[in-house]
Amino acid sequence: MNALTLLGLLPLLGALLVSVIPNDQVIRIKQAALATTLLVALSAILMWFNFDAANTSYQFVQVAEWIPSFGINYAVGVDGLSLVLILLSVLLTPIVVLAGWNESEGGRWSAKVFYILILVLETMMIGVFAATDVFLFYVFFEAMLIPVYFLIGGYGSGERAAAAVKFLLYSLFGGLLMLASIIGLFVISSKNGGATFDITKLSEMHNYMSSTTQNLLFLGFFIAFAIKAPVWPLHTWLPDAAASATPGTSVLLLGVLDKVGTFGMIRFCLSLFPDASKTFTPIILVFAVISIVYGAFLAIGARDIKRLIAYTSISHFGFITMGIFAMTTQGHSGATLYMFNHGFSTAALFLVAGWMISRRKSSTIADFGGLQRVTPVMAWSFFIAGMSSLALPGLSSFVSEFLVLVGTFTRYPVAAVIATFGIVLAALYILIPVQKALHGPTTPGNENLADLNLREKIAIGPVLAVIIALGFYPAPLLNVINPASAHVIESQGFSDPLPSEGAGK
Amino acid sequence: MVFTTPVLNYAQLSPILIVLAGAVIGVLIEAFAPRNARHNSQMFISLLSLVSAFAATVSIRKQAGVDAAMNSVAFDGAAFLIQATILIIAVLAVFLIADQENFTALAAAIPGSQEERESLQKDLRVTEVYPLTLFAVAGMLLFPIATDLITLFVALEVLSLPLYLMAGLSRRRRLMSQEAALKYFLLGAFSSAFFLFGIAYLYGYSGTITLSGIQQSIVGGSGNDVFLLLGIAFLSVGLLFKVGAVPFHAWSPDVYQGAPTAITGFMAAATKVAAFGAILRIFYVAFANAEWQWRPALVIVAIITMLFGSVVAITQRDVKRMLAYSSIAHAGFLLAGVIALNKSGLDASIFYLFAYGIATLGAFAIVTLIRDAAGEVTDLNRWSGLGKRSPLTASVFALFLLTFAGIPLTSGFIGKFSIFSAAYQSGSTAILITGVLSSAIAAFFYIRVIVLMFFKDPVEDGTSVVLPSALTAIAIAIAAVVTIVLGIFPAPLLSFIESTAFFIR
Amino acid sequence: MLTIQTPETILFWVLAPLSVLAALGMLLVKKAVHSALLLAFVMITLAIFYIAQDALFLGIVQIVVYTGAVMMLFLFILMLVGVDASDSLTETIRGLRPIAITAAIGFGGLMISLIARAKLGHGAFGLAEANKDGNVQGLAKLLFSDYVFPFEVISALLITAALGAMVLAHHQRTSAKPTQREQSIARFRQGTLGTAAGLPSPGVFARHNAVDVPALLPDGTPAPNSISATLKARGDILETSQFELGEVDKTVKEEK
Amino acid sequence: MVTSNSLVYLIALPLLGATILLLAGRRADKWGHILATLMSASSFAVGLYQLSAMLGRSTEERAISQKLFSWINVASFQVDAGLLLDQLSICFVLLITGVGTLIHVYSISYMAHDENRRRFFAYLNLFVAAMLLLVLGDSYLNLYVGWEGVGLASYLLIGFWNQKPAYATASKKAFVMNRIGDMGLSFAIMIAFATLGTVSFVGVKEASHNASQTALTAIGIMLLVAATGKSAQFPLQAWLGDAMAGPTPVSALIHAATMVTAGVYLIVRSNFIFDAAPTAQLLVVIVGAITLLFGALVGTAKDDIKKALAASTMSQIGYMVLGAGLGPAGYAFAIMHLLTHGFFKAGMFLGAGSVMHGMNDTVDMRKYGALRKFMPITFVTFGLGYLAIIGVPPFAGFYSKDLIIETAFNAGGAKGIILGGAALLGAAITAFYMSRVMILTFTSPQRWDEDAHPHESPILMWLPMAILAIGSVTSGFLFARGDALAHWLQPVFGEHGAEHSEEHLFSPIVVSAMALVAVAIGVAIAVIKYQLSEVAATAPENVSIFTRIARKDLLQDSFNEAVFMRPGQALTRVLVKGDDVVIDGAVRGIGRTALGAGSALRTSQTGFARSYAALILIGAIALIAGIWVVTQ
Amino acid sequence: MNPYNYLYVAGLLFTIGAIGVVVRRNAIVVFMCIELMLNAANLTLVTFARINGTLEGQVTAFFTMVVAACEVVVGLAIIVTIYRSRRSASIDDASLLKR
Repeated sequence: MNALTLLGLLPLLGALLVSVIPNDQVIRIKQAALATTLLVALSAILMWFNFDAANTSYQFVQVAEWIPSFGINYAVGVDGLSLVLILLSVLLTPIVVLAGWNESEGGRWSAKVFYILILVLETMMIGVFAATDVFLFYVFFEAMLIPVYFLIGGYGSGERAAAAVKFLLYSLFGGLLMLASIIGLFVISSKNGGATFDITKLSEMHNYMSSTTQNLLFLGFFIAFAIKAPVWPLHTWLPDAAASATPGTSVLLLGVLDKVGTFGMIRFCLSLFPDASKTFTPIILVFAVISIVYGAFLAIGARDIKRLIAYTSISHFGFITMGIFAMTTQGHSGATLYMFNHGFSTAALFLVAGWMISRRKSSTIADFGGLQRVTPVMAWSFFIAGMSSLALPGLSSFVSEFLVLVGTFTRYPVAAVIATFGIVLAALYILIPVQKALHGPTTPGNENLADLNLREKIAIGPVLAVIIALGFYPAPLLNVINPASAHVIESQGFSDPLPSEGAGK
Repeated sequence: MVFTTPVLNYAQLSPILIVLAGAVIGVLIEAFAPRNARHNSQMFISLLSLVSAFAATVSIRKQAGVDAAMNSVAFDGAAFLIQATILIIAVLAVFLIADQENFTALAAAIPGSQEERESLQKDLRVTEVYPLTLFAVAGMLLFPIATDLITLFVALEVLSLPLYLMAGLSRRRRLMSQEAALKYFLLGAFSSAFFLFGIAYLYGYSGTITLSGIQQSIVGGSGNDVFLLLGIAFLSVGLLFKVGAVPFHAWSPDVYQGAPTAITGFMAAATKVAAFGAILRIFYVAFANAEWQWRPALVIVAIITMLFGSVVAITQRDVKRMLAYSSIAHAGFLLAGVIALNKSGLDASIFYLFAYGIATLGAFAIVTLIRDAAGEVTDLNRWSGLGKRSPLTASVFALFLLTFAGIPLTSGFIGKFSIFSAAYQSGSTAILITGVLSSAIAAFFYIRVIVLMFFKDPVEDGTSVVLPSALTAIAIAIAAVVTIVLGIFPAPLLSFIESTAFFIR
Repeated sequence: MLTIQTPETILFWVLAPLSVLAALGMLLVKKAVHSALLLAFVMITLAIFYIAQDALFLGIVQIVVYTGAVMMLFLFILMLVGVDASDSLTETIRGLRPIAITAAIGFGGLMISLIARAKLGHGAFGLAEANKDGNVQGLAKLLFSDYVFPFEVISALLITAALGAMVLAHHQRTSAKPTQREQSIARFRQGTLGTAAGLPSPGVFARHNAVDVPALLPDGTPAPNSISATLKARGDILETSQFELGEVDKTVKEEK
Repeated sequence: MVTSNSLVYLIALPLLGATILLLAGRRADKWGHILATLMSASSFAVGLYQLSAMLGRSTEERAISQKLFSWINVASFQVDAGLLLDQLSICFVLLITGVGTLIHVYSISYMAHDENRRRFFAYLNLFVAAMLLLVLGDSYLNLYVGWEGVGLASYLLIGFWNQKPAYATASKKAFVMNRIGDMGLSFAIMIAFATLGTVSFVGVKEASHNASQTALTAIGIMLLVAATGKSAQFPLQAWLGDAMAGPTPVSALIHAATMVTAGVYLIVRSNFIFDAAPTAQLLVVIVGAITLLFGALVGTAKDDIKKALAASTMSQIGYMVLGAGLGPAGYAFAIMHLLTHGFFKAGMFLGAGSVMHGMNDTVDMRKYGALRKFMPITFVTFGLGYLAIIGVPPFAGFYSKDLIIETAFNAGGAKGIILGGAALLGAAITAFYMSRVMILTFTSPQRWDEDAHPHESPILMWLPMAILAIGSVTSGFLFARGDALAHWLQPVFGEHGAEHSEEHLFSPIVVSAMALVAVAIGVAIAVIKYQLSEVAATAPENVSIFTRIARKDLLQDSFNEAVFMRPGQALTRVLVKGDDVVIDGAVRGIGRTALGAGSALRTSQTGFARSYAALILIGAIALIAGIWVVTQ
Repeated sequence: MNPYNYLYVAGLLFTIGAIGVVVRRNAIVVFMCIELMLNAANLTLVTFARINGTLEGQVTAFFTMVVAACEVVVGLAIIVTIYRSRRSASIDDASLLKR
């Protein structure tokens, strides 16, 4: 069996395993879930080593007929882009399981359901990135909403049901628009050389479309992705969802699921509709830049720590979107790397924030204070995560953010310049909560908060290690990403702008 | 005068004849069998005749011809598929009907009277529903294969009259049930008058009452189209009334709500299949060549039907009414298949009808399970917390809702995809966009119900989930399994339909 | 080519306005019975039209089945439901009246203008050819050859109708009807001799002999149900106390 | 270029120290400070070794580099993690590790009673590592890492006592304002890559020969923005005063000797850009001149000893920036002043720390007085630094500052006179306020609080002060003798590096004389005002508007608050509200519209069969009306 | 005379029947109006049979009569049932189910 398929099936098997463990053996359930996710992570790392970075075509490919009437295949394969994101997903999942060891308590349903949902979600995440058939992608894209929906609504806090609904409706709406576009693509392909959903073959279809059609189909895809990776003004579901979900769910939501949006922009918007992408690039860049600044301002104004992190993510997704549509290798590689890095830094922020909240029983930033002295390890973890979020050089996010900026600047200097102001705002939105929560006198009621225990340390350790290590040595990822990015840029008919001055003159 | 002895192809008529025979035997049982033996024997006869009819259909699936009954009926691939669908749905419906808790003990007794109480105590049963159901099924089997207008009209009445009657047989809230019967009957008769008027004009236009004759007149007609169009318009009123398209929909919420739930399920699923089967045949066979005249009107009807059904469903408080409005919206989606007027439209419609019919029946079957002391609880507010009370029931119901909403990995998604792509293939962008939009609106209320069931706490008001009788359980299980299997592996059915479905002229 | 003779023209111009007027009247009269009668009239005019248009069989059937049977069924049900039930014609659903009027004008106007606009591309052929073996024979040929299947299926419809009427109207006995013997045992078991005998007719034992005076039971108590239900319904029932006996021995003595 | 594989140790050692201390936690409390000091010292040793190695090579081969690994490598954007050690960076390396080590030593004692001393030393080591990376990075992007790294360390150290909200705020303010400067550096790098296609020093230098002036000016201005942020130059100077919230050794090391001079390093390092971009250069001198006066004026009004010294630092860096902006003529002098300033200012800060140590951490100079007797060593070392800063010959400051003033005058024309005049005026004001500090602290009558028991600091504290004092005394002479430093640095600045301006507005001796006169005037006023007259123990309220403005740092905070902070906060509030009301409101509105439409349409379902029939009839009418239209 | 005249009459009768369904409240009268519509359709069929010269129209009309008879049985049974429950034959009273 194909390695990729196997990887995707593993979590499902895990879910099956979990489902047969009796309800009252919660520890066993958790252990089984953790073991599964770890196994998946290890397998993915193994795959990583067998991946040929220089080869820009899909690898670990498997194609099997699924619905031949519509030319739909079960087709999976990875290139640098999807491999990185799959790796992100499967690395974060065990961390989430470990970090949120007790998250399933206080939910509407049993721990068993929680872990089954998580494991099913993991399968979907792998599938959505691995799919090379547009239909298959769509299926995963939509189906993964369901476990998240139940994770938010069933195990979250506060207005969890409303937030879950908001999340689902937004995503469904976008998904349906995308469905309309997919149908359009399907019909066009069936009129021009046989119905297919194969991404490679579909990327030829733009030759058969009028520009209006292409623009409309592009918008269908783009809006779906812009909702997913919230681009202003389609973002309002995210703060609610993130604030209501459990920290672990939020990590998967912001860290992985939202990446589907930016992933989709690269994989589908650009490659399927190159002309429309060019047409819309200016508008999209405007929205991206607005997202960057807007998200930052809202993060600054946020009182709730989870909402704050959500808003910072909106800002970061603005960067990613900008990098994608800058159409330079740097921008693309930066955006892809950003997706990975953002996954980890947001994971760190959310996990630590989650621990803070579970200890303090409040998510209002003002309720914390002086944590650095009470719980130094927790405070430090939060601090490092925050530093990564504000893209401190030496931490992973810096590399990606700078690549995005520099890549954008060479083609769209104004957008890059405005976006760069975001780094000042980033300093504010990270340092304000750091000051309020970690510094200052210890707020009454916080004196006896417990610091991170061993399990939590084991969970957060690798995340922080990755953040720091990739800041200094991003090459392992970049080596995989670069060929893919270069390939996209090239197939779009772009080439990086040459230095405007220099040797030639 | 030469009288040619009619030659009937009994093999091709056998499904109808078997069902009719079953019905007649049922009537005889009513007349002669002892009361306490009636129920079981009726059920046995019903199931036996339906299953044998199904077997008969399957055995003649390869046959095709228009001379089965002297040009009155045509048997072809589409006919086989639709008849088979109707029979499968009918079998499941009989499972539900067999759960006699749904029916009044004595229809003639005045609601609230001593007589009613006594008959309830005596555990009387209206076993006549079985033959009535079989008569309706026979009408449904005939309706989509009828090729002359007389047969069409007769079939319409044969399928309608039993339904009018059965709508009034509810065990509880009998005033409502009788009201439903009255409304259904009066409006049904009203619409059949239109239908007949349409037949008259079509006859006037073409001088013949066979579909193929009408088609030939359209192709080679002299004179103008006024009578043709009047005929099409009035005929459509009757047909659209049966499927519940706006503005001919008004009966359906009231009747769905008032009728015994088992009957509602049967009516919603099977009638829709039969009526759409007939619509497809009429429009594909007889009117295809006048498409440029009727299509715009049908597009408008489809659009307002989709939107109206979805929008109004949002505000519903009663689950049966909500499902009624949802079925209105689905009628709109199905009209897209008629509008498509191509082979893929036909295939898609048949698939959709099958998937939708089965899921609808399943959904109504679940409704029969939610009860309090006074019978079924259809007030949605009292469904809150169902997920807590009975996770399995709630999950299965959620599954049906998801398939109605067209979430991937359910049959509804494949159906929606195929029908919209067929419509778009024939150039109906408006249908595609409206379909997508109204799907988004529709998702809103389906999700609302899911929220209600899973994320709200149960109210202690005596609402409970009764253990389904074995038959109901089987019906629900089959519906659920079909829904999932068709969502994941639709290929066999799709390609079977693709290779089978065609209309013989 | 068909030419329509003068008699038919006259017939048409006499009957057609009448039928439309009758139909309108049916719409407008208050009493349902009147509506029914007017409808019957319309049907009979239609029957005449049928006959005039070479549809002899249909014309007869129209009168026999439709007017004769169906309309009588209507009247029967009207009687059952209350013969003088009359509709107030004031509209209770807001906005429906103007809609109805507009719809009437719109629908009628459109129909007439469309029919006027319609062209078939050929004139009227007439049924001389088709009816040459006789109208009934022609119909029978079609009915029993080409349309034999719907004709057979119609039977299903008839059975359904019968079955439906049975379901809705047939009262099943929930208990066996008590025999006279059981009834009389029950009366004696009631513990009082007052009701032991069968019910007397009105006025029996009473001091005043009239249909509106309840009978007195052997124990002297009045028996209101001895008076006709119609009188009761009208409220025409006299107070009984003035006619009651004064002293009655109500004790039951066991006869040894 | 000669490659080496030992440069990385310079950075790695302190970084290792920081890592160990941070990870080890409380376990390292006992020995953490020693390890940190050792790490810093060994880094210094490596620096000395590198210096000696460098001296052993010919002038052309003195610069050495080390490529560690390919850091960011995306298509044409190629950045190696590479180090470059040349004549310029070795100066900084030695300053950083040398002064750094002394301050480590000092802190052992100064922070002895703080329970978090280990963490403090970890931060110090982190700072040293970052600062070394800043000066050793071989590209702007590598420099950027160090640049923000020192910012982080500075943030951590300013906020070391962040349990006081004001200190936490100060650290945040420092970081944010630095970030504004960092943004400039980002822009500079982006422009460099977009226009020149490279971000390494060597690459940019080569490409700059062919580049247009516009591009270079843009890069230059952005570098200047970066420098103003990091070096607390106008208009991004506001954070430095608040940064004194950090422990005094931090002020000495970071906010006096090293980090704040990074801006000067950046400008000097980018000499090839500024040389080709006169507009940018002009802006540099303007910023320098404004800041040197600004800092000096603020310094006159401060009663907080550390803030007075901070203002002086700002002013002195103004001199350096001025020098750096004067082009090839001034680079070496800017660096020279930077080095001498590193000695005397660090020494004075340590002295101030010593005073505070003895005075219960009081920083208000009005509560000091007559400490000369109680803290003789502090007095002497501080005094030597004082003499150096006001520019009394032959102390270090005299040489370095004098040369800058001279070069400023020689800039030519009105520019020369204005710049020279400003520098001269600055010298006078410096003399005044430094004398004020000196007098108020050591020589005026005592105005202590009752519980003050001033005493001399322990040896671990005064020894570094003494060493720095020696530096303050001798370094100027050493560097200036025979233009030693200028010659040493010449290869960095290219062929025209050390060439002196041909025209002299004033001869060097005249400039020196004018400077000395200015200093004398400043000292004299201070003596009259503070030594010879009574000083109030609390700051008088009824002072002139100028004093009040000066006390408020020339209204810089009020300005920032009014122009940036409040509008920013207002904007934030508006956006937060708007997000809820407008954007989310629109979404909710759509939902409500759908619901409303549903409720409205629902009323069509009246329950009356007749109205349903009417609906059907209307539908039929609509259909035949359509036919009517179509068949017309 | 043109046989189309019958069509006009039929059209008018159908209109009147349809309007009657909308305006009359007595369920039986409403039903009678529907019968009127069916009759109008029958008249159209018979007229078209004559115009087209085929008997199909008459056959259809015949079928209609049978169907109508069955419909009447079922319909009146339903009306009587509801009358027995409500003591009213007004269809406006049957409006429990709405919205």
